[in-house]
Amino acid sequence: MSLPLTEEQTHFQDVVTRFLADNADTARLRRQIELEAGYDRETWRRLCCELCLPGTHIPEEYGGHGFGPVEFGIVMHAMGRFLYSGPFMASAVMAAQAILIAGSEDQKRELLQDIASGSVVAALALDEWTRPDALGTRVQADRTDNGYRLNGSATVLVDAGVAELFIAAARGPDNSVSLYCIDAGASGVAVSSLETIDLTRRAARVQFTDATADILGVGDSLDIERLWDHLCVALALEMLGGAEELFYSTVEYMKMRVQFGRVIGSFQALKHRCADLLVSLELARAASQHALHCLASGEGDVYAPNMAKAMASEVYMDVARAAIQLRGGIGFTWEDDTHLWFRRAKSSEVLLGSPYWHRERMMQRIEELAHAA
Amino acid sequence: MSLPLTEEQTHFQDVVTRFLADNADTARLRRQIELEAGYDRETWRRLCCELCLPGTHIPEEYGGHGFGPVEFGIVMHAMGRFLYSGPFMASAVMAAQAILIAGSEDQKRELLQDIASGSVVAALALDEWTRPDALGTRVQADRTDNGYRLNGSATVLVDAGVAELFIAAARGPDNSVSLYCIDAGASGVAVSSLETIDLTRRAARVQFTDATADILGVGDSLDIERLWDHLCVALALEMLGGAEELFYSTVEYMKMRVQFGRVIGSFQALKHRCADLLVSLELARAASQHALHCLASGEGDVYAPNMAKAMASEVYMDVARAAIQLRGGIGFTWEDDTHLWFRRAKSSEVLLGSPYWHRERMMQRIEELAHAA
Amino acid sequence: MPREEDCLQSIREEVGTWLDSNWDPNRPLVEWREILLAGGWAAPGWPEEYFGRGFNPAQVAAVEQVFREKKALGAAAGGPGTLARGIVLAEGTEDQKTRYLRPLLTGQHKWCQLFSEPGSGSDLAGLSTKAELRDGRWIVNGQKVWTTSAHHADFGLLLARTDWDVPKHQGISYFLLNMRQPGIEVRPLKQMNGYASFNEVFITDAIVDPRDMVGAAGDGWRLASTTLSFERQKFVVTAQLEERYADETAPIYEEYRRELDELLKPYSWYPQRAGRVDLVLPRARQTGAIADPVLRQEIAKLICLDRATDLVAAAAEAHSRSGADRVVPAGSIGKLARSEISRQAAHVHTHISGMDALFDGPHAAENGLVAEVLLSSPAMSIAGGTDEIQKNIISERVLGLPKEARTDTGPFRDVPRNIVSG
Amino acid sequence: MPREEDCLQSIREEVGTWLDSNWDPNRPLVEWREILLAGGWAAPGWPEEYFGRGFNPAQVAAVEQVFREKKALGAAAGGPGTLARGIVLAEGTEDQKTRYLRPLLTGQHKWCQLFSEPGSGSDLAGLSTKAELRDGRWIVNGQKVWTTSAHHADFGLLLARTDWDVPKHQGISYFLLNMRQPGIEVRPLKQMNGYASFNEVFITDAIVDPRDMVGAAGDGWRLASTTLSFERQKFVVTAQLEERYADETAPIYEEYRRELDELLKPYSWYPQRAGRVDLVLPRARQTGAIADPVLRQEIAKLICLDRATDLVAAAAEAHSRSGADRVVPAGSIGKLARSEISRQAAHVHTHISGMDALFDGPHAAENGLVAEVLLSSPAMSIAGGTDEIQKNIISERVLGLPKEARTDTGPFRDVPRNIVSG
Repeated sequence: MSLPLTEEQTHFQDVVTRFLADNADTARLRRQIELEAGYDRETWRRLCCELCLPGTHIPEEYGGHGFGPVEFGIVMHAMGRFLYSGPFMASAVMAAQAILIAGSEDQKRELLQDIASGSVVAALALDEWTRPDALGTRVQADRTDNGYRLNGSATVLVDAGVAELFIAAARGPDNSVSLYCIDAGASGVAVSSLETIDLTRRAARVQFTDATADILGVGDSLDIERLWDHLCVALALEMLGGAEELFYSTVEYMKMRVQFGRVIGSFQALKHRCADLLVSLELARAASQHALHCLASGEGDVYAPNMAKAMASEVYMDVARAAIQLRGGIGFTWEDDTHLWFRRAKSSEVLLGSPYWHRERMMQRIEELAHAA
Repeated sequence: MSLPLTEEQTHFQDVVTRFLADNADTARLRRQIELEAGYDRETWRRLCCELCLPGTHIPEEYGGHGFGPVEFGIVMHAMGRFLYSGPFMASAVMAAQAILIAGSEDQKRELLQDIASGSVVAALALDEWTRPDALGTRVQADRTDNGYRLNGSATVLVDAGVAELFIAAARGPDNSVSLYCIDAGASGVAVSSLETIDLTRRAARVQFTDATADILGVGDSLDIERLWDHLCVALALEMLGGAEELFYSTVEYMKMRVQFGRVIGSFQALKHRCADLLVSLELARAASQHALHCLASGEGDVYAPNMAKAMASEVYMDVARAAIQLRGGIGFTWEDDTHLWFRRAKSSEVLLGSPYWHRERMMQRIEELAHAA
Repeated sequence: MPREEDCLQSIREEVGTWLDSNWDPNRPLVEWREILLAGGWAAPGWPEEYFGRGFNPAQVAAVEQVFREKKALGAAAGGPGTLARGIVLAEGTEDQKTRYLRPLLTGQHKWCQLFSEPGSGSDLAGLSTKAELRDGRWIVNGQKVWTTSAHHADFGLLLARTDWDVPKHQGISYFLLNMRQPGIEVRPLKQMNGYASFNEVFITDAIVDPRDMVGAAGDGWRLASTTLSFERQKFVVTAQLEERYADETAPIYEEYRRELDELLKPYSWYPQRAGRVDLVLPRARQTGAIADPVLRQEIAKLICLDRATDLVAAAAEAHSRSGADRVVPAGSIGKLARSEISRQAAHVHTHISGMDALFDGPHAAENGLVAEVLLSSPAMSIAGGTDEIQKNIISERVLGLPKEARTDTGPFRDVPRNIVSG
Repeated sequence: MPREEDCLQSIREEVGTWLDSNWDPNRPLVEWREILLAGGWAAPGWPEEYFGRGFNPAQVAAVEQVFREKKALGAAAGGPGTLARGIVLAEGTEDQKTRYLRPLLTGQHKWCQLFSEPGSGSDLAGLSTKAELRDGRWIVNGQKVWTTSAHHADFGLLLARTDWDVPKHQGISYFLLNMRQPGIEVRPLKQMNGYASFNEVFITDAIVDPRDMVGAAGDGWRLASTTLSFERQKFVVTAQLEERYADETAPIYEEYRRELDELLKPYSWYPQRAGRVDLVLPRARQTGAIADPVLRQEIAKLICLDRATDLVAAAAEAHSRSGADRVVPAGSIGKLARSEISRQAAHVHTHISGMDALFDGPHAAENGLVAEVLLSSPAMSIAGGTDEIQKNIISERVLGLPKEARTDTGPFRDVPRNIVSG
């Protein structure tokens, strides 16, 4: 259940929103896209140094702010709203969360500090981004005298050259999947850019060839599902931010655009389409907030992350399709910004599991609980 | 592909439609419902004697008219349009089709003549009406000295006391499913009415206890799928008749009903809902016509019956829900006729297989063809 | 804070003491309520001059709690009577208050609401029941519909048109109509699911004394909105509807349960109308549909919708308690979501049931409850404001999109309307 | 019947003989077409006074067949030129016919269509490009959009407003605009899928000679509708667009293939826009998604839609050939159905592809064709009349529901419209 924001939280939201509105607008986004630079390093620097955002949710003992779920939700929503293209999601959310879940105390202390400060950009390197049960099928870890070596190929959600540290999932000698820490500059690590549908979230292929790696944690098998749940909820929150931004900008467009001598927002069929979308948005928003609080408290519906991701995926695509349709031909042009959100919606739909996958997993969890009871 | 009707076909359509409009209107339907009589015997008598409809599609050598698929389609459409509640579907379509597919020459000659003339009402008695692969799980046939005896229970789609002859599916001693012919008055046959959602298509349970039965055909295993295909296409055509009647009556209501000082048919959201329904209706109509011609010619898409039934099921329910919604509270009253069609739509949705079942079967058939090729 | 708690505690003690000396489950129900009124405990949230004590909601809740602990019964419960009490207290004349409030609280008078008409469903203000002043009395003619409990109502809250030459919202007046007179005919209205939870009311030359008009002529539309806002107000001590004191055998409880049953009877199919989501998983396990991957998707969609709708409602509640002003009216959103839940639930129940979805009646699935879901769910998107009206509200009031151009703003006499044959 | 066949046979013989003595693949393309015109075989369906022979469609088809057999090339193919030929022939002055028809048939002049504007998409008649008569010449100012091939067009079919004091449909005039003049600026318009198949055309004080107005001032709206009706007419001998004579190496074929490529280039993504239903089963088999019962449902839904849409089109064709008058306009229904097919195909392709749906470019699934489907399908429900316009057409023209109340029937000058910044 989402509670009203406190005064401090509202202030925090304003600061984050204003910063991104000023420093990560679509004009800048487009410049990065044209340059194929991936993201604006100056904005990222300020976001780290001035706003200290990467540390928002990282516990204080590991160098972060240790803010609660509400603040984390605020940041993710804003990131999605502005299609922020820097490595926040990749490093501060995905890689950091992986370390928090799998790392030893020492590793957390050592690695998270730099991620929280932004002085190191890390990225989660997975060989499969749509279902956790297929993780580690394309990356193999073997023991060496003083650690591990990795072979195989994985994908990271940042452009080539951005990340300095990879956290990769690999199947170890005992066939269990663990996370490994690899220096991006190490020998045996080759990174190449991938062309992505989502222009504001680049990806790269990482090829490991006998790359030296440290295992995260003490070799106990990874709680993949817990990690996946955290990633899904962060993504769902981000998606809601994008969907809401796109939805409200479409409504504003409809109040302005005239056809047949009246604003198109006065046509009942279009009004009702917007009403339907708002209902779906409110439901998905409640589901993602709920999932966030379930994860933070360790209580409540165990399937909440699946529900959040499934609903966010569907509503974002519905909004994205409607946003183009309601703009007509203009919405299909490159010059109009709508497609930037559409592309994000499309890639987020499958990332970390399709709505179908999540609904199936949700049913499995419900039945597991029923059988356990 | 549906071709335009010839002059004779148009005349035939007019005659059938006028007869049902005059003799099977909802006032009469309601009287039968209140009396729990199931159907109006006088209308059925005239439909048999004056219009000779039960013989429409039965070949001439078996006492029918041997009309082609177009005339059969016209009759089914009209039956569905008026929710005709007599035993046409049960006897002239379902039972007759079963005999045509499974019966020996002698049996066809003996049984179909009376069904075509209407002097005997037959009914298909199945233990499972939603999937052919489950047929015969609840009725067992055992050999006797001079035939078979049946045990188990099945359902017929006519009220108790209506049918004089049952064609029942049962599993024989060799575990294959065949059809058997049972006199409704024979000992060991007990028939009891069932309460149905569809008030215009009654059903009854038939309990067989060592009931004497003749096997249809010469004991070769039944081509269940072929029978099922024929039943599905007949049902899909009937459903389209009902869906179109309900749709166009709703459109007429919308031209008359005033709210906020204008007819409700002038509200764009409602207009667009009707346009969407018309598209679905036209697609489903084309699919059912196509399936009818595929079956008649033995050519074309093997999955056409599945496609026809799946599409008819969905559009009929969509139209039925919309018909109530667009009438508002009035559409939810008993006095308004809409619910009679809604109930038919709901029961037809699952009868002979849900859209889900048919789509799955369609994919199986596509893949079987692909592997055969 | 401690002072407020002290105050509540002293209220609890006072009402406890009073109940100890007055509550007697062997009295007839109305007689007990007369005592309750005399003691000032029937409507403690009301002003002192009308049986009350001017208590705030927290104080009323404290009183209710003591009543419940002692299994003492309160004033007559809910239904249209709640609306009648509300409007008479807020807008009635002294004379109306004197005549109507007491029997409303004792339960001696039953009320009904006469707003909707066959010709004006979504467009309530388009009503055409006519009231004319003749020889100093209002003569009413017209037809009302969807009237719950009209068949045992003594009085009705009536909207009727008194001026046909002004725009539609301005020509409506509000009356308290005596239902026990020759000009009133009540007929049960059967629904497609077989229940007859509502009535049609035919009004032919019914008479209303001018002193039974609420407010002034033409105030009807405003008063109707005010009336509907009383649906959730809580200033009177009434038992919770779910508390039937089923184990108590004293005569007053018997009488009370009869009163409750009569009140609740029209609503017995409402859970089925809402879709009986609670039955979905148990039935899917029972029929084996739980193993079907395609139906699992449909079930999961339903659970998502249902769960998220509860979460939206809870968040709205939390926001409204905190006084925060989010612009989203959870009412219309929840209403639309619950229509969708009901539709999806009916769909899922159909396919979980398979062939059993063909049958109705006590021998069918879940004793016919599944069939009742299938045949009741269409009402969910109509009753209490259609989906279409909710979407207008959301798009116009929340999203700020322009209102539909109106063609009914002139004198009502000239506005096109339905001809209803009674 | 035999007489008609005889007649076709004699036509076949005549054109065969003529081609035998005239067709020479070593001539330049335009030179050959001049001969074709002189021989009367370029546009046999046209009247005799304009390069034709007054043949009916069956006779034209017979001529085309012989051309194909002999691999002889016909008049310049399709595109906006077809519309230009149609309107000039049907409504042009003698002078216009003389100046424009010949180079249209030889392919020396390329044309484009200047109807749509940024401010008037669905509402084409709301266009605001202005033509003013100054010193005996029309001076045109405004902006056009979605113009295919404008960058190599010599002339354009232009709609411009000449009267602002009459209702919008009445103030539009129709011009033949010379694109090779300083007042015309053509800019490519890039779409969200990365292609730039269209242009924006900025018109600043462009000049049209009065003899290049088609019809009278104010006839523009009627002429625009007439123009669009020429999209399917077939009175000119042109090669089928799918026949490229790829194996032929003579220079005329090279030249011809270049012409075709230029014409077809803007449409290369159209199959992806339509959803590439043909790729669905092969890809599902390849990725293993074919084994997923949930995706099988989605694939089956797509196949149902796609198959039934073809069947509706075939039935409409049969009905129209038979002259039967079913009221259903297969056009709008098919258009809506194809939007739905494209949406569902994009959905299915996404989930068949799984993680591959994240990627674009030549290394992605099917060399990027799948990504192109995902990024092109939104155009399907917009281009050529939005879904919303189709639904208006169906509900009003087929179902007879009332038209939307209009607020734009007064003088165009007073009608609210968009301000477009060029």
